[in-house]
Amino acid sequence: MSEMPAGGKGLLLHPDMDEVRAWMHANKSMRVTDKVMDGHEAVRRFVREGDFIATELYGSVRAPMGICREIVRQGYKTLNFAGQGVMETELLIAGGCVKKTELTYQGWEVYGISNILRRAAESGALEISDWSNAALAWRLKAAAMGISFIPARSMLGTDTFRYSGAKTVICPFTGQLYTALPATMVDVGIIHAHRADRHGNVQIDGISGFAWELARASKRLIVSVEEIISSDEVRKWPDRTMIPWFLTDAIVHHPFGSFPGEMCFCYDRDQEHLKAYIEATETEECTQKYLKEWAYDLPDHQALLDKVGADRLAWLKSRALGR
Amino acid sequence: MSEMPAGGKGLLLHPDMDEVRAWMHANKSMRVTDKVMDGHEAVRRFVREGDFIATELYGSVRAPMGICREIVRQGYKTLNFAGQGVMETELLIAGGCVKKTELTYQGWEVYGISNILRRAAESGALEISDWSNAALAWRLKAAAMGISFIPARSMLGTDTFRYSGAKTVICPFTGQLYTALPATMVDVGIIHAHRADRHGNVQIDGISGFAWELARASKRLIVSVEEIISSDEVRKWPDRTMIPWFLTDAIVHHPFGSFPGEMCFCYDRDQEHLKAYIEATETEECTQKYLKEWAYDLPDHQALLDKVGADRLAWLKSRALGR
Amino acid sequence: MEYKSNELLICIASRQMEDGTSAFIGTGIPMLAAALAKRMHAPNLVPLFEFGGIGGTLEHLPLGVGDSKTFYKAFAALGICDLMETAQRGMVDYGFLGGAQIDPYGNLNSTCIGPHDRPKVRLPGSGGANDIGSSCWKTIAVMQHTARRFVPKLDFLTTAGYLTGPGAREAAGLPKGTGPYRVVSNLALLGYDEATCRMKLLATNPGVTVQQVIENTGFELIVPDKVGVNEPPTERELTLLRNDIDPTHLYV
Amino acid sequence: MEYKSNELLICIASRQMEDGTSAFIGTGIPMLAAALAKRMHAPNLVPLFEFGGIGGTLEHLPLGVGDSKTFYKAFAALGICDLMETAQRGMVDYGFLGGAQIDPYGNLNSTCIGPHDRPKVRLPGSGGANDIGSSCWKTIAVMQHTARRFVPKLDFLTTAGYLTGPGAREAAGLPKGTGPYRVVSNLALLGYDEATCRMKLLATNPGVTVQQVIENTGFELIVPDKVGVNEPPTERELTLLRNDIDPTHLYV
Repeated sequence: MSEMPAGGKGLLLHPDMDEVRAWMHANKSMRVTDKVMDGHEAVRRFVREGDFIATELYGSVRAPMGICREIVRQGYKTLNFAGQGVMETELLIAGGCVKKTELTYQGWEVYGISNILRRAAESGALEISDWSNAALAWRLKAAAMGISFIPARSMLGTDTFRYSGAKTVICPFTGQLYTALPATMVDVGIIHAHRADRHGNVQIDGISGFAWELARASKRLIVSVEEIISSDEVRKWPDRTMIPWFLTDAIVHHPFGSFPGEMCFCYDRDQEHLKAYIEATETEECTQKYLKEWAYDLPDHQALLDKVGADRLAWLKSRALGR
Repeated sequence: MSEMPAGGKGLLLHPDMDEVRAWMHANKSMRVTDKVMDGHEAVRRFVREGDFIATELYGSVRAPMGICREIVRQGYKTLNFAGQGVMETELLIAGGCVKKTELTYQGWEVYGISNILRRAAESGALEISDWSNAALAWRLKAAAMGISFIPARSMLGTDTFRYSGAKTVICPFTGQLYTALPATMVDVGIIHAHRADRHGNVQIDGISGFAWELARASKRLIVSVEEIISSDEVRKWPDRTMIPWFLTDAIVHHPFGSFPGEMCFCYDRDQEHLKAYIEATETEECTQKYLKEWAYDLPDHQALLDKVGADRLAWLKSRALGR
Repeated sequence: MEYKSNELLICIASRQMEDGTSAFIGTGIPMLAAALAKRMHAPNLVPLFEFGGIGGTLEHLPLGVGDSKTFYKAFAALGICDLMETAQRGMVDYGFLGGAQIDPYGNLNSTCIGPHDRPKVRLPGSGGANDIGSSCWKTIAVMQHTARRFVPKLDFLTTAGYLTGPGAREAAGLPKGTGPYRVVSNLALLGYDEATCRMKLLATNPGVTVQQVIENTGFELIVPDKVGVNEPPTERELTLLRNDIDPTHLYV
Repeated sequence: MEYKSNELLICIASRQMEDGTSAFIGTGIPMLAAALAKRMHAPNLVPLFEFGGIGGTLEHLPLGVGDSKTFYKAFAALGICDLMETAQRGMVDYGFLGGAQIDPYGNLNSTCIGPHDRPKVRLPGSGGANDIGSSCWKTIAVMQHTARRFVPKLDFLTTAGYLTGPGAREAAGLPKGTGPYRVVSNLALLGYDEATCRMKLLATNPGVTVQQVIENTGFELIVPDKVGVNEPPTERELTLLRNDIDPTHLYV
């Protein structure tokens, strides 16, 4: 297969599924325990320097902002991350937490390109391999399925392929050439969800993004939630559990955990805060000032909520669209 | 790749995804239309002789019995089917509707092996290639994903592999040997669900079996439902739509559509009917008598419900477990 | 207390289930065994049912692996792919399997007796057995013990045990470190020899001699110097089984 | 009626959307164009948003492809894999794309200007663009028309157009019969020549000359004998856009 096209970039993780299986067997258990802890403890216990992490969802929508601010606060220096993301991964880059990334998109859609990504990439401080959104989602899906690669029709023929770590594979039935996407079983997955019980059975409303895939493609999984519900309630609606307890390592109670982003059916994004933030990112100095004010100087998520203020939060809540 | 292990059986369908794509483009549309019709029309319009069909779920649980009785009634002779299934596929075999099958399981679990499968297989009347349950589900998943094969760790080293149409593939990243499962895009998928709107947006309660996969791996899709709901209700809970409208070709209103099987949260199985049926299958003659009484001689699903009787149906309803 | 052969099988299968582990449960004896284990020594056993039920209470005995009782008050009701993939990524400890034939390497046949294309007896087929036998860490077979079922060579190898012996599973591509662990039969409890991967007698059932086990096994069985004896069902086990788990006597 | 350049782009993009078809909608101009098309000539247009929103009403203008307005009163709220796989199996008609650079074969760059490892300008990256450009039947690019953006060779080929010309997509493994269809720019509407797969002028925007289009294109453009002229935005289009679709003037 040596003449088959292959991307020139290495992979941050080798997709060895027997290694993943052995790790799961040794470290994960289906035992039902209480997994509720605060954000500080969840990050301290489950995120190690050098880890490959991934966040869900995207933009300023159901993003695990509370947990990411906690990572920034704890001063990590050598994380790697996979993915699309906007504000939560920008904070990690701006906070100096990230060395390398397997990136699909980092930008502000209607508000333009990411100043933080530009500075990090153009200075050479951040090492980037490029992938597409579906490629990343399918790489997580492959890991979730317990297979080391999955065929796809994306990326073929492009520099996105050449600057990724993808290879190609031929279908043994049809002879069709496919991109072979390597599985991504990240060290830590971080998801913000609507609710969970104390054991880690998680429900998400609205679009599921890639929460299903990431939850199953994470060795360790931190889920922050708007609300903690009883296990009786979970057992009443087992068909609404998207992430069963044994995938989850930590449940963190973070109401408004996506702030300044939105949470469908719960609260709208804080448009003014976002605009001020994006303005701040125009210079490194202002970015650091923002980080100081909104991450370093706050002891925890509650302090953030206090700083935003109950009135503002209530107003954001009132602006959410209903069902 | 000629020395790579490969199963000796051919495939009922060649997994050419470019052909599937062209078919979808020419025949399926996202236009929102009214798809409600009776079982007779749904079968007549969407099932053609020679078609490769698949049913969901399994055993006597949420199985599309009403639609399968309709197929038997319309006297098809040359269908092929994929899958596990019990009573619904037994009826198709007993009714002489089936030529070939890619089988994973056909038996009665606690009630033992299938007399109907035995007679069909041992006489040589039914051509069988063997697969595993996960293999079938993943084959449907591959088709749903639009890829012609998917790697898996099942079936390796066994006669199940050798008597299937599977091949093998090597991971270009790890060198790991995998079973290569060919995608199965069936001609007609048949699913029984809890509810749908008239456009074909379908909701299912409880376990999802392989409904997600089959709905997306069907060129034509017939869904029978316990209840038809308004589109306003669907739009209120878009996160509960498992099968979006454009996958669905026919919505058939079949209350107690899984009878004599069960439907979770709705009604229990009719244990006496099932026992009598299984007894009947002991001889070909009694099987045909059963088919005459419960399929050929009934004009439609309503006639079946009338024959069972409102009291019995109410009793089955009363025996369903709640949430 | 008097007990039936089935009840003994259930009790011994049940005792193989460890607390805090996860196990794929098939219809019949494994379901009863799991329900019993949860009420006896393994309240934290997690029963998985291949069509999507996970973490249910087993308060009501299911009649099939997809039935509503498999996810009654469960933590999650998912789909077959999700469950099988959980096993494929190495998160399921045990799988319980049955079959018409088993060979010295723990390979199982549940497909056919006689040639595949024109079988003498057509059996149900793999179902989830092949997948469970491929991906779970340890599999436990529950079998009737006769020389016609414990055979030197299967008519059809439905589900991989150790295939042809040491290293054969890995060579075939199956996940490292997996394979058959126990056989629970109406005569004995059996395991596998580490060096040869061949079946080995561990303990006889009450009233059964080693000689009887050997006679009812169609291949050469490894019989160590020390063979244990299984405890008969206790009163508590039988009472739970008959009154609580299967009160309408579907199985017992 | 007076109109802004953005408004013209939105109206012309909107007119490319056929009733009863499905289209992947990105943030910005395509969202406004889709909302406008649904209110004008294409009430049965189905907007798809890559993170899961499908069949929404677009009553409220989304600010991002994952935001709650993408699935407000939608028929289904699914996930990114489901949506991308729907396209991969050939069920999505159109994809709308943007980029910093486009070449004569409709290939797009949204990754970087300058070398990848040390870019002069790092752009956001592919996002879903590469996937949409690979799997949808027809893609429509929405671009600002300057010679620095319409270039003979991209700095980075993020998303496949016709690659190097006829047959190149299929040779690379991309699905048969797919590829770029239109470019909507602030100066013109462009298509592709069937024989060569190179970009071709179809119609100029109101007040724009063919010569202006040629001057602002950094490669040789195919200019047929007959070039049409696009209609300016109608009063109804502008009123809908300003008062109904984007009343808080986020975009217009």
